[in-house]
Amino acid sequence: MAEILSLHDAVARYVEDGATVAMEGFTHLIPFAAGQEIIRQGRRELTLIRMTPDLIYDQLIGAGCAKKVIFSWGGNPGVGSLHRLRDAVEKGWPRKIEILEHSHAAMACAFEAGAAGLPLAVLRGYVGSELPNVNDQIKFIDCPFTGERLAAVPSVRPDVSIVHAQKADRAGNVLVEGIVGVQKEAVLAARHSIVTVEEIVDDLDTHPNACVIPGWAIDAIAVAEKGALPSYAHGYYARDNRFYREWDAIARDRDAFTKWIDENVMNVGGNA
Amino acid sequence: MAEILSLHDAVARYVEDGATVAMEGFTHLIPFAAGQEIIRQGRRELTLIRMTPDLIYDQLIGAGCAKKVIFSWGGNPGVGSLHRLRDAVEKGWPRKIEILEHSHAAMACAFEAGAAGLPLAVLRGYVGSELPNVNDQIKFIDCPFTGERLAAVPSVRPDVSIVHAQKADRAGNVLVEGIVGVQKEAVLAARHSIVTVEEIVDDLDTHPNACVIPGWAIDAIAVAEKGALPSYAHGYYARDNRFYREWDAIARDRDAFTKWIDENVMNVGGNA
Amino acid sequence: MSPEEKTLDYTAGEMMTVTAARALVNGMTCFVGIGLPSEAANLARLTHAPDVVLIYESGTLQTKPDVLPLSIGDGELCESALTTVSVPEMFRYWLQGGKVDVGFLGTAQIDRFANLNTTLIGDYQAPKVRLPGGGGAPEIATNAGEVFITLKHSPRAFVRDVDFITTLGFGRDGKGRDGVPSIGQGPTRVISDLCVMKPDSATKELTVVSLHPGVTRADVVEATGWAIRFADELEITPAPRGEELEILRGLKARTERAHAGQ
Amino acid sequence: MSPEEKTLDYTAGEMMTVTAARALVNGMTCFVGIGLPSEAANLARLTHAPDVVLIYESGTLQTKPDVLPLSIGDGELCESALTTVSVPEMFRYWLQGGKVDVGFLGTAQIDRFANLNTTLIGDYQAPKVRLPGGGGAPEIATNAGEVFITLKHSPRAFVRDVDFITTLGFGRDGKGRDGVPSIGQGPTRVISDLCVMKPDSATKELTVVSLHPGVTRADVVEATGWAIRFADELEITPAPRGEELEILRGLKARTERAHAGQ
Repeated sequence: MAEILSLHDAVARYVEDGATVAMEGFTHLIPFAAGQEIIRQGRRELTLIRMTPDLIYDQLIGAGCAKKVIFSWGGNPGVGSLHRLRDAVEKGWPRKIEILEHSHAAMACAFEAGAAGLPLAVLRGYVGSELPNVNDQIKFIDCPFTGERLAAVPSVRPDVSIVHAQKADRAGNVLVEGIVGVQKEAVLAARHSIVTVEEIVDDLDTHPNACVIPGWAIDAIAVAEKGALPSYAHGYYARDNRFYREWDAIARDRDAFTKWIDENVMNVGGNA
Repeated sequence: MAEILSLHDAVARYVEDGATVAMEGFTHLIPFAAGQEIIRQGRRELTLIRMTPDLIYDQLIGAGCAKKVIFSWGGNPGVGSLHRLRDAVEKGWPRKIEILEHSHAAMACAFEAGAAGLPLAVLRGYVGSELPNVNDQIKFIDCPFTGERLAAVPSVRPDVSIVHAQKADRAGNVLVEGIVGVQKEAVLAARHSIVTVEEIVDDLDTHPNACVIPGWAIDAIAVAEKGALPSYAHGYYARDNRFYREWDAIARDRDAFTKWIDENVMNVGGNA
Repeated sequence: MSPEEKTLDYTAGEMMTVTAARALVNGMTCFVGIGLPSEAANLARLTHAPDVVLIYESGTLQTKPDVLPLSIGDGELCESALTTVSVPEMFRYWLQGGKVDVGFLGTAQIDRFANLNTTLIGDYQAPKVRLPGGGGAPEIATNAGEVFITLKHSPRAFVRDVDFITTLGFGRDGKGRDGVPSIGQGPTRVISDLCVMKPDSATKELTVVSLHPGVTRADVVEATGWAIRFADELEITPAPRGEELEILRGLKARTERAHAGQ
Repeated sequence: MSPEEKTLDYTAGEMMTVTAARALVNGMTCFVGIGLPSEAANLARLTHAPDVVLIYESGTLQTKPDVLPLSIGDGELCESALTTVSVPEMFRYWLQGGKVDVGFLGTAQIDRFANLNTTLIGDYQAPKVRLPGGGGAPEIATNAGEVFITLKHSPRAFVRDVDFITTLGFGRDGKGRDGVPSIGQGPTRVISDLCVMKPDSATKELTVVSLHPGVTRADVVEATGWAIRFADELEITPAPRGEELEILRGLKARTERAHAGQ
């Protein structure tokens, strides 16, 4: 049953050093506030799972929280590279990180399979790609009915998943609206889950087939107003595309990055 | 691209003798008008797929349209047996039919896999059940990651799927709302699809994550007002629970059934 | 039992439903079968377990119907649900995904190892009686945390060995769940109109743990198709309380009116 | 070409985008990659192909953005879509399910068999340059009916053999799709700022079929990392029309303003 906690307490309770963490939100509703809370709390040795690491993992990687990243597209969308990810992979700063890379289709299916409680996902994928040569978690099975060779990947089953959503009601039921990505799958696939929300309301006021995650399938709800910025929250605020562009210069330089983290993450109170 | 046709023409064009047909709608939005149109047109040798054959297939089976039924729960919900299904299976009237039975979980996954273009569905299912002894389409595979034994069933990929929905817009985009069952999956899994609707509107007037099937994924739209009765259409009319009870007596007796079909299906114009 | 409760009139069916309802703990997530389980689960929700979460295979999550559904997908279920998901999602994410604490099932036949038969009586190729089939039960029984079963007692329903295992209890030998990964506990109690049974912790054979008021061991033995055992410390099931009966009767009356309506 | 069109000023980039846009046929269902493909696909929609169906991997089905998205999941895409589905559904039902006529991709590197590399330059364990990775491309390229590719010409981009096949064109030997069940046709055209290339029908090696106005064979040879062949009947790509340029420039100006906005 979802407990309504401060973001500080939710992260302190559920994100442990060494944990496997999925922080999802496909471009939309990326849980930046929670990511920065993890940086503030100095978590280390995390295995970070996300289809698109985006700026949120660039920040966590640059801050030294990650030992491994599992992803399928590691760029700054429409802008260029994730320089902190690249610096860690190419030069080992601030530490060498391990990467395991998939395609989007495989990761989406792996989240789906995780939510479905299965150990594997099966897809018609990776045909002719050399990704299976560098990712030993991509295997192939033969369909027992047609003989077709299909790809198989392990399902995603994180220790903790964190997503951001528009709103929760007082019982902790959460509404996700707009580009829903793999957020619901991430929550359902995880052992524990934290959902940050823009606000808590009396009534979700929605339609019969809305993407609502029941409170009893969530561990903690934390209010984090504007918690998805610089990404966006459909119905609340727009994507800060300018910041995405500005990040390129900030993240390109180790000192500029460190200064930015100090000023914008470490020396602020967070949403606690 | 969806073409708006009369129900008569849609059925005449897409439902051929010997076809594999899925007519879905999980209790809700069962396409009765279309089923009765198939009876009127005298189609024969159909393989009928449906999780719950319900009264719609009881009618088709009793009218001699089916040679095989693939299903997972073959009762009159809350009332008792499907007497026409039983009479065909137990006594071969009006003809012997073949049955292939699954569990709901397996059929739901098989529809999902069909929509996903896969040849098989994988699930943690049929553990300890004797259904695999009598259904050679249930096989087992070993997970290449964990070694766990999982069930596999062939995906559902009908020649034609027929579903009923609340409304379509003039471009043939369809809104399904309420209990959505496996209707979308049925449409996407099929080679051809017919959607009957309560009405055609200018604007679906819905929300960002509504269950909308685009017109380009559908072959034919046909207006069939009250086309789901005696089942129901959320927002339009309620389930005729009394008729479901009355069906028991009608279907129990071959003559009463034949008379009912004559009076209510054969000798009416249909929605053409 | 207080004197005024003792004098209450109730039917064996009401006794069964009230006892089944009491098995549900407030806050549990329950995947509800149609018929008797649905009646019991909703009674629980309207009495001691207001926060029991009811899930139906039609995709309706956390539903609070005012009248009992006739089918598993009546409009009432969707209208009173927190949200409604597709049927594949229901079986994949919610049931197989491990979100269901208890599956509540009815059945046509049950055997001493709590295996359920809803497929057919007789031989598969030439059935004497064709039953509806598996529906959601085979995977509810293995993917839910545990399973409650409720059905009326009779020698045709309680048989030594079911003609067909549609849905696993503990298998033909009581060992059907041993060593199976990610499987639920299986049937932890069976509630009939005569008594409550639980699987023996060692052999998994169904054993009577509680007799309903006024029911004798002989009544149960006579209505059971195998030589059923009784627990050493056999209890008497508490009789329905007045409030429970009142709410149950109100629910059934509302339901009757609603279904006759159209 | 009419005289007034001949005198139009346009950039090589505009030439590329207009040519790429023209490849899309009205009514086609197109799975759109971010960047150049998105620009081209939306130009097509705003010019000759108003009913082209644009799908983005963020789950937005049949979207009609007024400005180009910076990311694959900008709010604009959802707000102007027919509906928005989950990302697993997008990849499973819509792409893998065979509903996409054409996948429109950009890339960092492409080789003579139209294999794409968006993973890295150099060795996998010690990369010289780490690129973003596969994203949606590996399965778009195999599950869409056919694939269009657009990128700027340079010897670093057009290489004989990619360092890494992220996404299948026709494999290391041109035979990578032979005998593979349920696979799309693969890349049927590559549009650069210099020319249009198609795979040779026999060898699958990319061959120049059309030079953009003012571009010479030598220009293409110089900008290509292998000895590229030219079709026997080499055409001149029609220059952009005034209306196309006007709409493209309007789209880019609106986009620029929108993205600078916040």
